[in-house]
Amino acid sequence: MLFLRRTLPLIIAFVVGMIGILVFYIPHSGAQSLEQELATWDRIVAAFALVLGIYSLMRLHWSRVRRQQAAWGYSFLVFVGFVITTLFAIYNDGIGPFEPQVLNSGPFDWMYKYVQVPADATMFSILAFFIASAAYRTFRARTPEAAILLISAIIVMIGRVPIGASIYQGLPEIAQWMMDVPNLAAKRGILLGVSLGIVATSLRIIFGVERSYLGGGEE
Amino acid sequence: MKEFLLTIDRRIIFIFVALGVIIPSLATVRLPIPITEDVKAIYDTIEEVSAKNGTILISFDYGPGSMPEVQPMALAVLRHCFRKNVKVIGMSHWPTAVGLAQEAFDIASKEFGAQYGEDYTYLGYKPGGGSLVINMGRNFHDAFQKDLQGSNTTELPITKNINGLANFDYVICLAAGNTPDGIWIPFGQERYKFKFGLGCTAVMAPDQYPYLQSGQMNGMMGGLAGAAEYETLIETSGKAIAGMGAQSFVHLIIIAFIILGNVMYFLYGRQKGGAQ
Amino acid sequence: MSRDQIFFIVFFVVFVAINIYLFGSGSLSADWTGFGIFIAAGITLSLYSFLYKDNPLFKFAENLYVGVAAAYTLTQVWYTVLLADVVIPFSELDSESMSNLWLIVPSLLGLFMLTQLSSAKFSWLSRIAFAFVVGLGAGLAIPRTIAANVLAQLEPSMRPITATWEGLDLLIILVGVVTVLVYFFYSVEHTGPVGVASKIGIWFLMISFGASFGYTIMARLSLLIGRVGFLLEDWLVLPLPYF
Amino acid sequence: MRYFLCCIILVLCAAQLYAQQPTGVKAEDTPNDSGGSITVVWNRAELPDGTMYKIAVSESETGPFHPAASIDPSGNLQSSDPGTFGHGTETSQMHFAKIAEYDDPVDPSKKIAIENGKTYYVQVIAQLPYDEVFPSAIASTEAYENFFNTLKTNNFVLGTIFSLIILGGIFLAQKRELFIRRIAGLEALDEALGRATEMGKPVLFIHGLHPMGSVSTIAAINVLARVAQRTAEFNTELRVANQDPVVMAVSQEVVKESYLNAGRPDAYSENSVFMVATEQFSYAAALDGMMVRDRPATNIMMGYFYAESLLLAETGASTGAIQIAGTDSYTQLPFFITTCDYTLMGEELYAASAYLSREPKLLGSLKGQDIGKAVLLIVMILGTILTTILGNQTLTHIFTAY
Repeated sequence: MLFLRRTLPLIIAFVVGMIGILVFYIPHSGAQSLEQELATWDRIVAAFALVLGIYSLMRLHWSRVRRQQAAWGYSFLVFVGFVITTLFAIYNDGIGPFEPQVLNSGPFDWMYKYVQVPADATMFSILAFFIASAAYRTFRARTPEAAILLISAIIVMIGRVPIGASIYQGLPEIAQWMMDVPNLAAKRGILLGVSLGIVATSLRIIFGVERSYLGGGEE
Repeated sequence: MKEFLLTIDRRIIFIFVALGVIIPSLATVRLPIPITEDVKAIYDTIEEVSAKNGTILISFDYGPGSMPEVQPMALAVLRHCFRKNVKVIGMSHWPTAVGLAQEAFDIASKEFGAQYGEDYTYLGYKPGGGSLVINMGRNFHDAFQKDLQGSNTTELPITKNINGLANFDYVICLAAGNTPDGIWIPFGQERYKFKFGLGCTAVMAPDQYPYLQSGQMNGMMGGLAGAAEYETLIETSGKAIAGMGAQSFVHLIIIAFIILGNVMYFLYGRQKGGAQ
Repeated sequence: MSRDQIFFIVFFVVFVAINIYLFGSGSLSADWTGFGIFIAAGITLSLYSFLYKDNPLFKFAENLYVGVAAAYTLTQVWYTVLLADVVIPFSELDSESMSNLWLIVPSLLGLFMLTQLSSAKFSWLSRIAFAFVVGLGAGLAIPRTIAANVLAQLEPSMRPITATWEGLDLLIILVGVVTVLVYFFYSVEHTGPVGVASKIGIWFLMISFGASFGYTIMARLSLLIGRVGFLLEDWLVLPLPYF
Repeated sequence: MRYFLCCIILVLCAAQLYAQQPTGVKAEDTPNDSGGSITVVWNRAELPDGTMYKIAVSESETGPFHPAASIDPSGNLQSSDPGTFGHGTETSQMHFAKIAEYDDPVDPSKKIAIENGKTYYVQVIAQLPYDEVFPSAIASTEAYENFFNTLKTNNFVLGTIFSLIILGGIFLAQKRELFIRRIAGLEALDEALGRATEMGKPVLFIHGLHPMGSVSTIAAINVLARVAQRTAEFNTELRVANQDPVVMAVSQEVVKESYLNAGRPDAYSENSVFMVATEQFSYAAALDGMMVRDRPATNIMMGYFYAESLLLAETGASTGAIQIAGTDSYTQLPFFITTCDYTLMGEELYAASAYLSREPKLLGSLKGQDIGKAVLLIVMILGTILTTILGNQTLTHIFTAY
């Protein structure tokens, strides 16, 4: 049982990981078909992973409703939204869930257009207000570094909108130069470092050093 | 006055922002929009594709949360393509993009009489990210056997001759997440060397400059300002150009707040920088 | 009644009154589209009520949205993958398409994954599925990261530096990349020349963070402009000159 | 004399004819592919405007030859494909064409694909304006599948070296202690905890939104262990806010253990590690309320944050708390830098986690990445010096993605 629970997953991760690396260097059609097949499998498993994510979200809210935890009414609302939309999706404008999806008409599309779109689009626009408040109350040049940051932000903010050129012709060019040169340099440095980090993490996974993704302790 | 400035309620600041957006939206002031090279590059590439009657792929990788920024780009690029008879195949790495992409195709195709199946099609969402791009690279029809309307991609006129990513004359990613640098460049562009353009939210834009300089990306539209530039290039005013007045004005308000806040910080010291 | 309660009742009454006027005057059509715009405006304003303070109206809209969004994603997964790539190929199995039988493997792996939330007796099966997905992802990522994010990024940092403005820019980029890498270097103390280099690295980082900062502010404001555009144009049907 | 002149003119004409015939024609299997393609190369020549090269393919040496490709003499130089043909000066004097199919003689609108393991005969024909044609000598080859993509040799070597360095680092870290420099953020952390003790006010630790498996959450847990250790020693109240139930369970364990290690298990209360909300903005809003009500002296935000970072850090700053943040979410870093007293930027969070946990796998791979960075850094500096001063591009060519 220990073999199935611990060793087998590590062997699978090692084998598919090594295949994933090696097929990159082998143009032979055998290797390429293997890569195609594994990618196809990965896509299908990824679909189940999404289902898992949604299932666990719903389970979390369901347990709050069942135990009548504080503010469980809101968790119930999540359910209401979920169930109504799912029923509309199954109805699929009258042709059922085994035919291609109907878009741009029907109640499912209505839910998307008039509930999901405005809610999602509004959510992050709220931040515009908080940014303004933070700009006044907390974006401080506490250190020389923070001062550089704020000055660079101000130049970009003016230089990137049409009014910048009206204030001073050179502003858009200065902003563009900042993006093209110092910004690029720092972002490339970060990118190189992060890439090495990705290689390191991937290696740890393939060689079974990193097991946290398996979750649930080490039994 | 000093006390008032130090203890101002943030809801008063919120009102400033709201008015800063609403008033310019009602006004008729219009500012000229300067064009940057990065946006022009996308426009020029689509003109080139049009000259050889080619096909492009647009990956709609954003959701309603970034709709105000990215949807104008989608509309502007589609209008440009349909006006110039460039064939467009759409797809998505994000599930929430499906409704928005379909809407953009509907609007733009009606305006220019583009025909479904001949001039455009939308394949819908598939999960898998990098694995999906690997599949599309060598066997496009296998990755997308049917489009969203249920037509077989092996039979549809626009897709039947597309065997892999190398057959596209241009790939444009409209993104609000990591799909360009996490998926399209390492899994697609790296191997097939297709021309790759990006339209993205302003949040992402600064991170893309290393790819622009290295040529892995040939052009970029960043945020609403980028979308406004594209609308200017195709001479069709849309929501992005309309928003530029408010955008300019409210930027000035924010900058004024930053300067005022810092002046007070240096005058009155750390703890009193404007408490609630 | 507290001040907040009065505030929200007034807000609600005004919202209803405006909509009665809009429907009455025909600005909003009395069909599903008009009703949709009414709902969308209601949700938008409910979420903005957060600006006054966190309140039940905001939480109502937020949680409803979470449910709808989850169902939307599930729907897309069903129609484009589970139906198109799993159910239909299996239902159309015949002697010619026996190669589709391979799909049993990923389907099983997918079902294994779902055992994660079942009883402990079966949940270990999900580890096999995770090992496959995570292991493959790690393997595919390594060579591609080196190609796209290391090699392709190194070459443009090794161009000849000429005595022109472009040459100067290239030099600045090189200095920036190198000093930023030095800053994220943990094997030596940041003293002496390394300290100087890492200090320069911080300046480059700060300029680029400033750029990101400015762009992020720009992005959030653009979203707000989009929403205000919706409220003014689609809901209140005001004549906006350029929208 | 007249006879002599005629001879010269004839010789010149012949030379002209000869010059217009494509020379140096060779055919090979196209490298780095799964077969189904052959590559033809031939010398570049000066030709009148409007000339086209036609490539023709046959299955027998005597023909008939079928059209396969039409090449403009201004393009298809080997120098445009340095991955295959290298960077030598001769590549600008050679043309190439990759042939994967040729016209079907029965129906010219259809194509016949090149098959593996079959000998094909190839001819390059210079087609001058007014349809004068000059065929070359015939070359032959067969296509086959390749087992290694030589374009990716540098990638393979670099990948192998990086892998060995990183795995070596992890191996070494298990044997002995590896040096990691002081992380300034950790000292700032101690200072901030000290201040909370002086003021007799609680410390609030805020997790990011990523689940337990993510690198940043694991790093945050390692930092939390240190924070809990200190608050136990200083007898300061600690509160830990969570958004994910699994992260909460792990945090409870970690805090309990830290209190035990500090010899103060009695001071630990399970309620100090709690769930706040499941949704992003509700999470931020509830924490904002907590900050305004309880006025913690120190706020510590560790892990992966999204847009809520601003709501949290702004409110925290306005209550006058000392704030320490650490995140690998680069888009949120600017907000933390401008609103917090100290910020662990990106990889610094991982480094702090390795520094605190002393876990060999973290320390070792950090060390390995450091060596990798040093390699890249030296390559870039050397490469630039070589190209700038000596005009030598060897190093640049070695580190190019083909």
